[in-house]
Amino acid sequence: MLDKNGIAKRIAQEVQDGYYVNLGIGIPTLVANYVREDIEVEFQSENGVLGMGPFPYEGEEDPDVINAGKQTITTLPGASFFDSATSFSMIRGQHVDLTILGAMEVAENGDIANWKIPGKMVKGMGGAMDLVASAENIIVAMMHTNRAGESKLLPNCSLPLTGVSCVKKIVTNLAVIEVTDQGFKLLERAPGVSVEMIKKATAGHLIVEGDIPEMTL
Amino acid sequence: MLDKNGIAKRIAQEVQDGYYVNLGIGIPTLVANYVREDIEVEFQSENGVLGMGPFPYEGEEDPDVINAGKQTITTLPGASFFDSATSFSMIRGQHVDLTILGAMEVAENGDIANWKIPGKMVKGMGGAMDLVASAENIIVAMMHTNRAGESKLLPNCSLPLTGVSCVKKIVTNLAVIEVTDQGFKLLERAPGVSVEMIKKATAGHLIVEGDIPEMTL
Amino acid sequence: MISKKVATVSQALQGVDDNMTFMFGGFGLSGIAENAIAELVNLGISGLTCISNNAGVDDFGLGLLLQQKQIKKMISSYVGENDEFERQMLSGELEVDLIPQGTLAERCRAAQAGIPAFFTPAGYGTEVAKGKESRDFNGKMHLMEYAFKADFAFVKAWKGDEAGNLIFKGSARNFNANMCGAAKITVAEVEELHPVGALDPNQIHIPGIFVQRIFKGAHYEKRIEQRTVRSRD
Amino acid sequence: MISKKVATVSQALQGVDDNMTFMFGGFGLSGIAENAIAELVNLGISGLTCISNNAGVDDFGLGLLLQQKQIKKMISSYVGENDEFERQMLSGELEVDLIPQGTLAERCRAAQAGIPAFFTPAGYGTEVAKGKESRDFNGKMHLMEYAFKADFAFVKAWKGDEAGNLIFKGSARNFNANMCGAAKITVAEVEELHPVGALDPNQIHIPGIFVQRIFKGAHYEKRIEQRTVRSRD
Repeated sequence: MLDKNGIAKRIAQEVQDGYYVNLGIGIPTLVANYVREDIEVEFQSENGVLGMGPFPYEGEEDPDVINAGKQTITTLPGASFFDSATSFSMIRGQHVDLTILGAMEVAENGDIANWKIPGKMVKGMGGAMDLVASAENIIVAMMHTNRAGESKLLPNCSLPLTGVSCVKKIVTNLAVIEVTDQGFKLLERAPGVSVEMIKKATAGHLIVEGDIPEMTL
Repeated sequence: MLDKNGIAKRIAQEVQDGYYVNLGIGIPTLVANYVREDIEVEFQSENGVLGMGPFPYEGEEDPDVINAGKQTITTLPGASFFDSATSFSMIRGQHVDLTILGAMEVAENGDIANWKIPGKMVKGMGGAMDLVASAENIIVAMMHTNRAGESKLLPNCSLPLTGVSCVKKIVTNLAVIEVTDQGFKLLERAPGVSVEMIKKATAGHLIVEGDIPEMTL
Repeated sequence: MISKKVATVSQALQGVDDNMTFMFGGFGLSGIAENAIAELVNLGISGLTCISNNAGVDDFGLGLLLQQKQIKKMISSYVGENDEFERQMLSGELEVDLIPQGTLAERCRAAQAGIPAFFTPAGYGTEVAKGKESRDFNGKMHLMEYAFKADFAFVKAWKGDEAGNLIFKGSARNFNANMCGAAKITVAEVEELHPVGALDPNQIHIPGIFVQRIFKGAHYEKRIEQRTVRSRD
Repeated sequence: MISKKVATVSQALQGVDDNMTFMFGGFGLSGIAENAIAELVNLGISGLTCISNNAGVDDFGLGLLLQQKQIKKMISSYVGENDEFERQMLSGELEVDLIPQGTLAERCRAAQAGIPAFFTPAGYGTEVAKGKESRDFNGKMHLMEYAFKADFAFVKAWKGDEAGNLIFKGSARNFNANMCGAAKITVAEVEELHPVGALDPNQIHIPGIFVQRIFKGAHYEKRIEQRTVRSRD
């Protein structure tokens, strides 16, 4: 079974040379730490930064240089700043190659819910609806089940949707899953996790074909 | 009767302090020479310049600094350069206060034709259609009649339209005319021009109410 | 050169009134119009509709207007850092219209650009789509979204000049740039107000034509919302 | 940093082919992609649809492609400086789609921004409106216009870096900026190609994400179309 860093590490393997990547808040943010050093990747932040670098050294924080999580950041050589409309031109115009974000629920058909729990949590969707509606390549990073132990991979989402039929891949603490026309297709097991465990934790239709390899991390 | 410079001089009186002004090619370009020195006006050129200045001194021409007529220009302090989409944001978004352009024909209802003579001249509309569709305040600068002596102020345009019901005022070599719901309303006569001459040269419905003063230039 | 300079924040805010619609630049607390907000708190006008990506925090930014119950309605994409906001929303005191961030930005830009409506895929199939016209383009469904209409836009830039030209700094550009010219009156406050001619015409982010009033902010706290650092070893 | 640098114009144009749709930046002869155009003349590909505000002059700019009859269709706002153009158009050899300049710019920007369609008042009630959907917004009629689709965009900037970031000079920015990212592949040629880190991130006009290939143009004539000067006394 993976921890959050493990999930991030596995997702980092999906990042390819030359990719522009938008990372959501939470586990996705950790992905930046595990991208191979021999490939070139640029991180886009929807508040108007391309070429994000690591957090600043103490004392070097600049209130005018933050990421979408409102954290102080630095930029790398080749970076650029731009306005919000231009930022979403990058996203809506499909210039960003990969979007990695968290989710509360994902449905068999690729629907995603990650912005609202009616009556409980109403913080807003931020840029998530734009990202999932536009990105060609969306990976969801999340725990396989919620705190109550219920599956987050469902036949249908129960929460208000963020986007429809958009998620292509899911990486959880238990598995790597592809979203296909037929449902969730199991691609890899987390270290020490059996197919049976994954089946149990998956409420939606899980397709298991042949031998399911364990992830290499 | 006015010459082209006279028309420009009369139109310059319409330019008010604090106006952003877009000048078309031909007579409108001359208006810049006659704007009162005690008011502040900025000229916008739709190819991406705000704050146009005079032509450069010989030897100081910059191929990267031109106006919409492709002429080399200079800029004044406070100027800015921008892309074409932003330029038309200024125009379409009604941030430009006054548009002055030439015309082949103007109709009683404010329709204007100035971009095409079928089978003869098909150079294109450039920015004229955007300007006339968006501007709140459009003044046409033109000769009252064409080279064949035919009136350019018509009941209806015969040439392909540039815009509908958009012209508010016309300044010609003979008169200043307001476009009203009832038709062309004569406001001023050019020096030495009688109402009768203007009537003769105007094919559209001309409203003459009371005494028509002569222009002061 | 047409001068947009006013001497004080109170002159800059001439004409603001109850029940108006205002736009506020900034992302989180970064790049917010601190001086204009403080003055609106002073003026005590209320019934406001505020278009702003976020709603500040309890004791800073738009949170200050919320504390005083000056805001009737918020149009935002993310409002998660503000307890008072949540309380007012859940109690029904505050109307909230949550919309996707890219749609928010584009609706500002559309207002600036005189585009009355446009299509975007964001929000199709979600509750955001409720009551909206949808349409297929290239095999993908899109929603029709309208340009915003607002009375005032309050933006904050780094450098400006008397002609109203603006240059922003870093990621503080955000919605500030897109809101200029998107309201009837755009009020820009700047950290540095330069004489005309001091800024390179080639490096202006927002030409002065989009700005009606400009003033130098008396003071900037520039509070950091999430201070994150790494160690030096 | 993702490098977009290619060594030669011929590498930059890899993949261009007959019957493709190309965008060309520039206004008149100002800011045109001189080196890309010269290479297209060399390559001799034909049946091209060209989206460009103007069509060059007889012996420069897109006029060179016209002379060789490489262009099947022009989509432009103003084409008045070119005799060969007029001859081909009137004889029916060349298809021409004339559209308002602001609509041309916005259709490029829409393609860049993933906006499939938008509304503009330009051209309503004229022959430009033929076959287009029209609609009333705020009591004013508008036309629905679509984003362009193109295979390549050829743009020219003043400075660029290896990451594809671009800075334009003066009014040569024009359509160049709006065409970046508006085609499947954007090829930028620059007068100065700098190493990454040399350009200020705050003063980039077009971020490198919108550019797929960048090269330093071997030579720029930068011909002036209308040299106008004033006397020194």
